[in-house]
Amino acid sequence: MKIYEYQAKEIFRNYNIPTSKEKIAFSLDEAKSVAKNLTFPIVVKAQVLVGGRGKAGGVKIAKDINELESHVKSILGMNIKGLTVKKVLLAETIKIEAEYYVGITIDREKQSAVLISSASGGMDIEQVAQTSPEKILTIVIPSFLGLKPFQSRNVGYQLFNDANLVNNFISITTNLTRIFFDLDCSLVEINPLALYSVNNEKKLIAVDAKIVFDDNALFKHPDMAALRDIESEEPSEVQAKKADLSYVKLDGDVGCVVNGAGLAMATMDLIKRHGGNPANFLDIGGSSSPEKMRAAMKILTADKNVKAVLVNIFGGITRCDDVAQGLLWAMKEENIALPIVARLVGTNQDKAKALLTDSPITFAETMTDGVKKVIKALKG
Amino acid sequence: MKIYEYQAKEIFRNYNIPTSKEKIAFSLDEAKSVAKNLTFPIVVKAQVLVGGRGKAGGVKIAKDINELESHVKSILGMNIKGLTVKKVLLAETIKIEAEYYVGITIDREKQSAVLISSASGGMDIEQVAQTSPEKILTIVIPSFLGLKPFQSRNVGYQLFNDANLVNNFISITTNLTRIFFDLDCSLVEINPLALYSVNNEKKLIAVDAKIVFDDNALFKHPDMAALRDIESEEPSEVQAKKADLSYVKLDGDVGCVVNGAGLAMATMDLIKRHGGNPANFLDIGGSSSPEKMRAAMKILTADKNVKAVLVNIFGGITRCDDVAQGLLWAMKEENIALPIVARLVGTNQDKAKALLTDSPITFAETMTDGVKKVIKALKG
Amino acid sequence: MAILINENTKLVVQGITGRDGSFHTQQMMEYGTKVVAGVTPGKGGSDVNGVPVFNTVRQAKEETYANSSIIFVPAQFAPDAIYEAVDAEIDLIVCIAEGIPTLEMVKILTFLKGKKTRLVGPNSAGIISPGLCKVGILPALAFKKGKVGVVSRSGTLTYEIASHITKAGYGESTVIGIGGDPIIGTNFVDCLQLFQADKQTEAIVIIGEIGGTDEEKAADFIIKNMTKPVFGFIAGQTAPADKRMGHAGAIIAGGKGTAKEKIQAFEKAGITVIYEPEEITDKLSKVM
Amino acid sequence: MAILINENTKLVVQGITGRDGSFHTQQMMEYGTKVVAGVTPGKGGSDVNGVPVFNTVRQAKEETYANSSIIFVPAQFAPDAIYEAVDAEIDLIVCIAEGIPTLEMVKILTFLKGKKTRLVGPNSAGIISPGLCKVGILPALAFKKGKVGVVSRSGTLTYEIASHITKAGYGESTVIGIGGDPIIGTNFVDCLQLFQADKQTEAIVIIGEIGGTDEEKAADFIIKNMTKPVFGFIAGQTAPADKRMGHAGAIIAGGKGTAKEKIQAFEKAGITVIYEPEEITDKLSKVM
Repeated sequence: MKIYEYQAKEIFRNYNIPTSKEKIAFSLDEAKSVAKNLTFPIVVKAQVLVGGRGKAGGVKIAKDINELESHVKSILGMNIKGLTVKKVLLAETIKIEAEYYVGITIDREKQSAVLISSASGGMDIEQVAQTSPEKILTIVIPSFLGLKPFQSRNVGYQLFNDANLVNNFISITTNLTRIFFDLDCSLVEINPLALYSVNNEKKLIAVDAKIVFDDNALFKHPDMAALRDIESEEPSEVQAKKADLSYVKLDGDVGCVVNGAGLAMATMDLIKRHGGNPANFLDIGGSSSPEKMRAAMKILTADKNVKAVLVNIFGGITRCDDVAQGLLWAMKEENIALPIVARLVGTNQDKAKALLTDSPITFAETMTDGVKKVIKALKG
Repeated sequence: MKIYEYQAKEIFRNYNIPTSKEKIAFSLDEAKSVAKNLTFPIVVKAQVLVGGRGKAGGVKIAKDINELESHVKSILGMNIKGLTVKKVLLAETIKIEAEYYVGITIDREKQSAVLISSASGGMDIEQVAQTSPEKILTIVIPSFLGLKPFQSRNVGYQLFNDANLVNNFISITTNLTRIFFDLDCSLVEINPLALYSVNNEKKLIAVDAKIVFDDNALFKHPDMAALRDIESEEPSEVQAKKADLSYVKLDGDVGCVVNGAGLAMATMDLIKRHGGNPANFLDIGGSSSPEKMRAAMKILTADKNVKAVLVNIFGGITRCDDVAQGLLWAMKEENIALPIVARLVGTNQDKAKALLTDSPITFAETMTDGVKKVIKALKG
Repeated sequence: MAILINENTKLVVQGITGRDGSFHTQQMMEYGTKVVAGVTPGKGGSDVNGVPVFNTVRQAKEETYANSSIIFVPAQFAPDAIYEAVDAEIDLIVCIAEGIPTLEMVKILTFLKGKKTRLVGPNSAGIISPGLCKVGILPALAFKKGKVGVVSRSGTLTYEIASHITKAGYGESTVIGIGGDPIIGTNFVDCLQLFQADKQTEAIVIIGEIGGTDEEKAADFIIKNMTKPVFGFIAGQTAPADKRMGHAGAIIAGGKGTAKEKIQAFEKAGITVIYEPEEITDKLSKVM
Repeated sequence: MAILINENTKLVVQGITGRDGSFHTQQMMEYGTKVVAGVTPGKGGSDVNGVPVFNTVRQAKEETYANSSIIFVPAQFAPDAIYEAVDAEIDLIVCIAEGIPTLEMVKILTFLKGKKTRLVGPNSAGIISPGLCKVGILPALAFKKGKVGVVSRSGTLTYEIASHITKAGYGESTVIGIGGDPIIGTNFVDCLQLFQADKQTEAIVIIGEIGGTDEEKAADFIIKNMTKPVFGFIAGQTAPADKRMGHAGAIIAGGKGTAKEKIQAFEKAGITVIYEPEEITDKLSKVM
């Protein structure tokens, strides 16, 4: 689960990671009132849960209250990658002398949390990693000890010449690690971590902030779970989550209902391979309850792009006749008239076939058969 | 560093370990007023930093306010193993059905913290360990993971038949472990951990509480360090600590000033071996500063039992002439007239010998020689 | 010979009295698995389908000599269940439980280093050595004793592909679901190593998916160490970036872990890539 | 041959710019120890007595090929210094620092398991292989190259006993202060093992004290594995219970770790027990 920059910054401040002086505003009026306690120039930053707001014009610097007003007006309500901007962060600007990157994430290959640092901050770190991997410094964080000061020091002296800055860096990375472990994160990131001067002393400050939590661990952190912004999520995905379905909306026209994540992806791939376009990923899990089937069909068909549906079930514990019955019930209750192809194989597949004989549902024998039939139904 | 039962109990309660309803009182008046909010019978417990208060008559049950008054009167001011009782803990009694022992300490051999449990609670656990080691259950606590619930469960089902009691036990031991690691303890102990019934439900409760902190880690826990009761400590040892000396008072009459803990113990042993009685352990450490020497001599000679002093120095980094000079200065400043034997060997030993030639100090060549001379001086 | 589990497997079911635990205990026993004990704290002394239930794994092992364990307890309690089985020196732990926090798994794997216990999973469908033993939730009907080793990050997709192998008559030596989480105890390479050494196994099928680099590491390993023919399938070619596709581990994060990269790695390693499950039959027929 | 340190020891001094660090660097260099580098964060680029100072151990090792380290930083920073040296794959760490919290040491030893680095100390006086190398604060004057191995939990008491061995002409192969703390990296048994295998060492002196059971374990080991003659001394026969005698580790806690028990264990193991430091000369003369 992602949270907004301003929320992440608040967590940073609680962990003694320095940030700019800043305030969140939900409206123009609020922005104007908030600006009174800040010193110009002020940067106005769109708060959205996707990257690329800068390029979209979601970050602008105001040198006075008039500019601020016009920036806030233009940013609030802006659409960035499908998300509407509903709040802006107003932050005092600093004179940035250099930009660094520092983040902590899980390295699957190393089976560990890692601290990633780079002198190439302010840029897309993934791109840096691909084009100039030598600019990326990676440190494995021992899971039982946490990040040790010497580890930050090893990195710090590669980034900075100044012992005070290294100590700054040690403190920031240590606190970042505490956030990562305390709150079960999958990512905490400062990009850019900016170098600036106050009274001739060089200091580091978090100019941006990103925190992503491990969904599986949110039950341990109810206060973090409460930060979830349901409004920013795809409504159909929210609905699916409620029904205990794993659903991801895509752009195609062939809806799919599958049991199992791997099989669901394979089904999408096969649709594409045979010239179709999958409308979604949907894993109904191990259960074959009619309620789940109904919720799945309802979510699928609410997507107006969907023109046909493929049901692909490998029944092991799941019984195919249960699925068939659930499907028929869902179609009736939800008044579904779309062409549906069902491929139900495994436990009680013959019973399922019999159940569907007199229905408008087309029965398919294999995955490939099902995919071909659903594409034919669509184009037919 | 040890703390009092009532202080340990407060920490227990902060960590959700159940204790009796109880209150501390520093005077008879306070005790009477505190008792108003408690239900009789009330147990009056002397608060002292040594064991064996029960045998000394420091724990008494009062069934009414009159008994309470007389118990408090008899216990306050009582002397237990040299310590004066200055406070009493008043606790509501429970009907104990069984007594257990549970404690966490460092096992030096296993190089780890261990959870020690026994169904033989309420007794001296060290004695149980010697006479019936099979009654002691020891679990190594993995230092990076802390005590895992399954570990407590493995022990719990050996102590209790009742799943609720096991869950009680898991919660108590888990919290005890948190105290141990959070506060850098060298011992946390509940003895007895009592089994009693409330509304027909069996429960566990900490009837006594003991916490000892690791002196070396107290700098991390200033709030715990603040619990130190200097008044209860041997004044000469407090004074020594201030002067950065390591000093332990004993009952003998030969004072010793030594550099190094091992050599100091060996010096004591040698005095005993040759028929004397060491008055103290004293390690002045690696430094040979005249101030330290003076503090050491002052502390030693303040002990009226001390009739002669042996100074035993193996000078490596420490220079013998420095020590000799410090010694002469200390004698003069503190007006010391006791017989002193100095054995100064190592760096600049000849200069030291020269310095002491015209002084009343007897010079010795070896440890054994020094010990023999100081005993001779004493017996006159 | 099969790998990991066989007729000598003596299984303890952790969480045997739960809905899934009791159901699959019955399924596994019907398949012939020697389920010797169950563990549910507080239920010690009772039994499930005639299987004695103990309060602790240690007790269960002492009484029944169990050497393998399957974990059905909820994610919240699963880490403790794993530690308990490791502490009791169980040889093989198969963790079905899904939803264990990633950092818990990182700790568990660190703890496991140097220990003799092997962990499969979490979020695994389990293991089956057809005809010999089943430790997991895989449906018996998809499998038959034979000569193809199958290792997969997925559940139903595995059944799908295995069922074609079964239908074609080749059958499987052992089928392993290594689990759909980002951090897992046993990976592709571990299984490939075992299959390479296993006499019963004549060909191997790897079923991968987007996310991580386990498939790439498998490809590297195959180049250097494998002589048996290997077939590969990768799910998620049409999956968008930064979206978790059901499994916690099936996510293209930071542009890494795409199906394209994995298929390329497979091809470079000489693995026969299949693009539709039913293709496996044809491809296998070329080498068997 | 000596053990642990010799003419091939290349030493990095962690905390070289501190009072003790810089003083003993000079002392060690005067003795002939190859002090190749120092580390003090923030002082990188400077030098102490001509020894280059680095910001990190890793850097120091890369530039100077240091293989051993001595730690003089205050207790509060010593654990990090130890971890840093382990991470840089230094072979031998001698920790002079005193006052490290016990639970920190427990963690460090757990972390060290399976690593190739050996830790001596903390609260150690160091090691000397007379004539070859000195890594510690031991005064050179007490030692001379020879054939007796000495291992001790103490500092000055070791110098005292060694000086008798030196004076008698036997000299020492290596003298090791293992440290006065309750949890230490290298114990008596580790050193006995090395001495038994060392050709230069013909007899061994163990200097123990109250607290713990390290002496008892040494006695057990000697019964089973040692052929060279062993002499033992135990300090603290007159120490009261439950009082820390200077060293954090020198305490009779819970009635355990008394001098009496240790002397008995020594006698049972056939160790010649000495009761006065100067006795060592006579006793050694019986076997050498």
